[in-house]
Amino acid sequence: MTADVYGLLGAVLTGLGLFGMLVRTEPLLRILAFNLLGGGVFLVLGAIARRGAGAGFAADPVPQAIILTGIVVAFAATTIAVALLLRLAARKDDA
Amino acid sequence: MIVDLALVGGILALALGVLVARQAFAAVALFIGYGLLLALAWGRLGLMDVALTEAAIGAGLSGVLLLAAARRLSAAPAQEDSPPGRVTRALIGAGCAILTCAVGAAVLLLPDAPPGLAAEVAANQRATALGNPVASVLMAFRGLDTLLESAVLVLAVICTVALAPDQGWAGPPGAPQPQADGPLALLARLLPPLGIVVAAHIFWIGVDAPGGKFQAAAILAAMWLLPWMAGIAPAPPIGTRALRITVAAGPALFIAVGLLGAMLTGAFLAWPSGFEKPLILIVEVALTLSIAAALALLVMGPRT
Amino acid sequence: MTGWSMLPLLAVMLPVLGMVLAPALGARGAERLTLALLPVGFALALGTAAAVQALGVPLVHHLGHWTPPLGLALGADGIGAAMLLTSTVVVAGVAVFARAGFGTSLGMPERRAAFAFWPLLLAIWGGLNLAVTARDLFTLYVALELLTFAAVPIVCLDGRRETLAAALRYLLFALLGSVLYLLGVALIYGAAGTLDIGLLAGRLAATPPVLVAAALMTAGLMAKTALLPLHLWLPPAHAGAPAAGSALLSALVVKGSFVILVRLWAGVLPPSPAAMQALAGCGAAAILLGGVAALAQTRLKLLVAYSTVAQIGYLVLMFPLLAVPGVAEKAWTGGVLQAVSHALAKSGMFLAVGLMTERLGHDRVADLAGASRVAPRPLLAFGLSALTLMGVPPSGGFAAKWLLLSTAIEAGQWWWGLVILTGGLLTGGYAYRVLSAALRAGPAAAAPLPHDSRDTVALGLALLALLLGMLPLASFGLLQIGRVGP
Amino acid sequence: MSLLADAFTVFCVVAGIGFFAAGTAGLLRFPDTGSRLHALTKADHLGLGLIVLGLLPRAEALGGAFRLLAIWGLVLLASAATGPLLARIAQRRDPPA
Repeated sequence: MTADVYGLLGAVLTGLGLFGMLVRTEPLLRILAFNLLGGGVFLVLGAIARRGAGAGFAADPVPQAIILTGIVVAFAATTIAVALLLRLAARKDDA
Repeated sequence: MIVDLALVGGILALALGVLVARQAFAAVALFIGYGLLLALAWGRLGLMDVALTEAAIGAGLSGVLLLAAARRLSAAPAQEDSPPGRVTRALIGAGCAILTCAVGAAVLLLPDAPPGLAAEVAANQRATALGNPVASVLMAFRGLDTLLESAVLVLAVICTVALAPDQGWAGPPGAPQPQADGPLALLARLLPPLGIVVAAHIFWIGVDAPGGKFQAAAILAAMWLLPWMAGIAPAPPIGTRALRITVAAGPALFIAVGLLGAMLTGAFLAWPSGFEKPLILIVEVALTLSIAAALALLVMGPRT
Repeated sequence: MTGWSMLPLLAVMLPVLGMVLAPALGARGAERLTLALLPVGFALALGTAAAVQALGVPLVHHLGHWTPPLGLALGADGIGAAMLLTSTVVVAGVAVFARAGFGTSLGMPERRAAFAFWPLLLAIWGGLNLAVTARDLFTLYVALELLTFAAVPIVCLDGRRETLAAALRYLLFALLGSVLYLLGVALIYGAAGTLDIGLLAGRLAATPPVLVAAALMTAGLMAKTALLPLHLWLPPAHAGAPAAGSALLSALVVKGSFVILVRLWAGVLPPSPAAMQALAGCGAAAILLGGVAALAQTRLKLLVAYSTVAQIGYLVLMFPLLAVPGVAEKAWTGGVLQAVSHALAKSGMFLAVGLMTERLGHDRVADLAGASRVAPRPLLAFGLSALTLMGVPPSGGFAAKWLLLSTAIEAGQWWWGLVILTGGLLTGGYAYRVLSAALRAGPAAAAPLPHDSRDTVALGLALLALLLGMLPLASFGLLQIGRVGP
Repeated sequence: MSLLADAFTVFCVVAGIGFFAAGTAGLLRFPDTGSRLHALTKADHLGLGLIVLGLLPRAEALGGAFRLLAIWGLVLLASAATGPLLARIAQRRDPPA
């Protein structure tokens, strides 16, 4: 039950994030929308982890480890995107 | 249940707020709140390791990064694409609604008897000498993913360095930080010793309980970033050999130990039996330091 | 698990280790390390192919002795071994080529572009090797991100505003693609409780979660592969990068997500003839529209980039044919051969175009006159590569396209054959535009041609693509090893 | 004894929540940044302190109690630093008349 609620929240966040990435034109807001989308995907995975609770664990550890790895990779992606964006903005000043 | 619904409502409201915000700064502020509530949601789901990581990286470090970016962009906005027309927007909206419905239906229609791996992890956890099941997955069962992820962080650091201007790219990373006085300077002096102790604690309990190297590394990175932002501790230049070795050491050691396992036991990343725990701890210490340095450099960003 | 399975594993880990060590070694050290790793990597790829061929079964390595579903597996089958060899050959060519632009001689200060280029090259090498050998869907996600993070900065190494904008657009497309793929992976785990390709084979029923996952993963991988209609990021990114970078991006980076797409639909996901027709329909549209767009380009690099959009279309034509008994084997060989021959030909072509641009000082197609004087060997490399892209015998591209064409007709899906023929004509059209302009006499060369070893690299890659077609078809039995399907 | 401890916990936590609610109301209702900061920092710290106090008897061991107190201390330290920072920004934006 809890799992389903958060799984549905994840589904809504993926839709919202995708909408933001495609519709907002400011690059920083697109990056934020990408993070919303990523959060939604991780929540779906988290709901699946919760559903797989058992053997004395509150949640299936395998998807949990996958989410941890995913959060770090998504953070790395965000930093690269922000660095690219700031460089682009600085470059616009030069021109 | 009421708590969950309130939390879901709060997360949705903040996410919507991020999407409709007029100013980048406001959007980022709402996004940080979203990250914190998301960490609470992880706690409700029973994923404590993820909750800690989300709070530290998803809300904390991302927040610092994005706030700084929003401030710098308000002075010099980047170019924007032309906004889509109303018909396109409606089509995109319909597409996203379909995506939400499809994913939502898929989540609800997953098999009633969830086919997870919790029992397998429980059965094999003893062989990894780690008490925290998530740590067992990260360091043993799916060790390759963790190794590659640490390599991805090194790659990300290389990317941000590559995005510096040619002039002075090997100098200190990030924008120069003015010397702060008053409360920030005080905090930047008081907190780091405490934070390092907390990071060590979180690292250590991560062997058997929620916590571990990512969370500890994120706190360590924050403890470096705080005095840096206060202008007390300037970052070393990117050209510094010691800094580069710090970033590379953890993943390199991980690969080396993996190759050692391949030579001794015939499988890459196999921990020689009897030495699992000390070897895992050595690799994790090195990884924590490297990841902390990489995370801090990523938040500082390229030299401007 | 045999000792041979260490070979593909090392082929992945050596470039990754090199990439990690590169910043600590500095630009000059990283360059020398890369050049030292090339022969080792080549030996590993060759050894992998020989072992797969000799044993007749895929090599599988269980990391840490943990077997799936709990553990991760990595290994090489026929397509994996072929792609390992391809990536090594292309990376070797690009590395030798790039020494002129990104080399650091003794005593020279470390330059930003040189500091970044070598680890990025190693990351693309390692990332592609991982993408073709990993057997776990989430490890494949990490491989996709490795490829993306390495490819994006290569686009904007020169730091110009246009290339930065192209890189940002590329990054957002790629991130969207990988996050959709990851969502699909999550649903697959929820439905099956494992992410191992081998265990998933034939086990997934066509339930709603699996179908949604299939759609998400396919869309995500299409965006990463730049298959029409998700190709918009490719032309500015591939045309903006320096020549060595463009060669890597067009030849290798898009192939990683393609191989994952092949693995998903040939074995993991429940068969869906309608989806396969739709996928190949996108490919057909890419061949036609990409070819027309290439014809209309005025800049040489953009022309070659649009040619990549079209050639990616050929790759997916094999999908509807893989389910047809009797022709699946030949269609598979054709598709893989197209991936390999395009990698060799397109890297040769981009390097050739880079050399022509450098010596002429511009890349306007209309003003190419005189290129045959100042850059005869690059022009020859361009022409030979074009033969493969068109599918003229005896090139590798001919073998690939002929296999796809004949299997399409044998399977009763003649319309794909029509697309292949039209695509060949379009390719001939834009290649002719370039060659006819370049062969016109221009201003006489001021100085005698200096010897440039980079000419040999471009020519060598183009020749390899050509020679691929002369290999007897029997030797492609390697490609069938580990194939799932009729 | 345990009944007394439970009553203590309930009383303290409810009182703490009350202060949090008051602080939040202040944040939403007060007109200027200065008073908002007052409401937020003062009331919330008292609220958090009361909750920590209420939970102390329920802590598992000395370590747990120590961690609870550390949380309170760290929050105090953090807002002691951020409060003045925010106030300074607010003052710079619209100086007091």
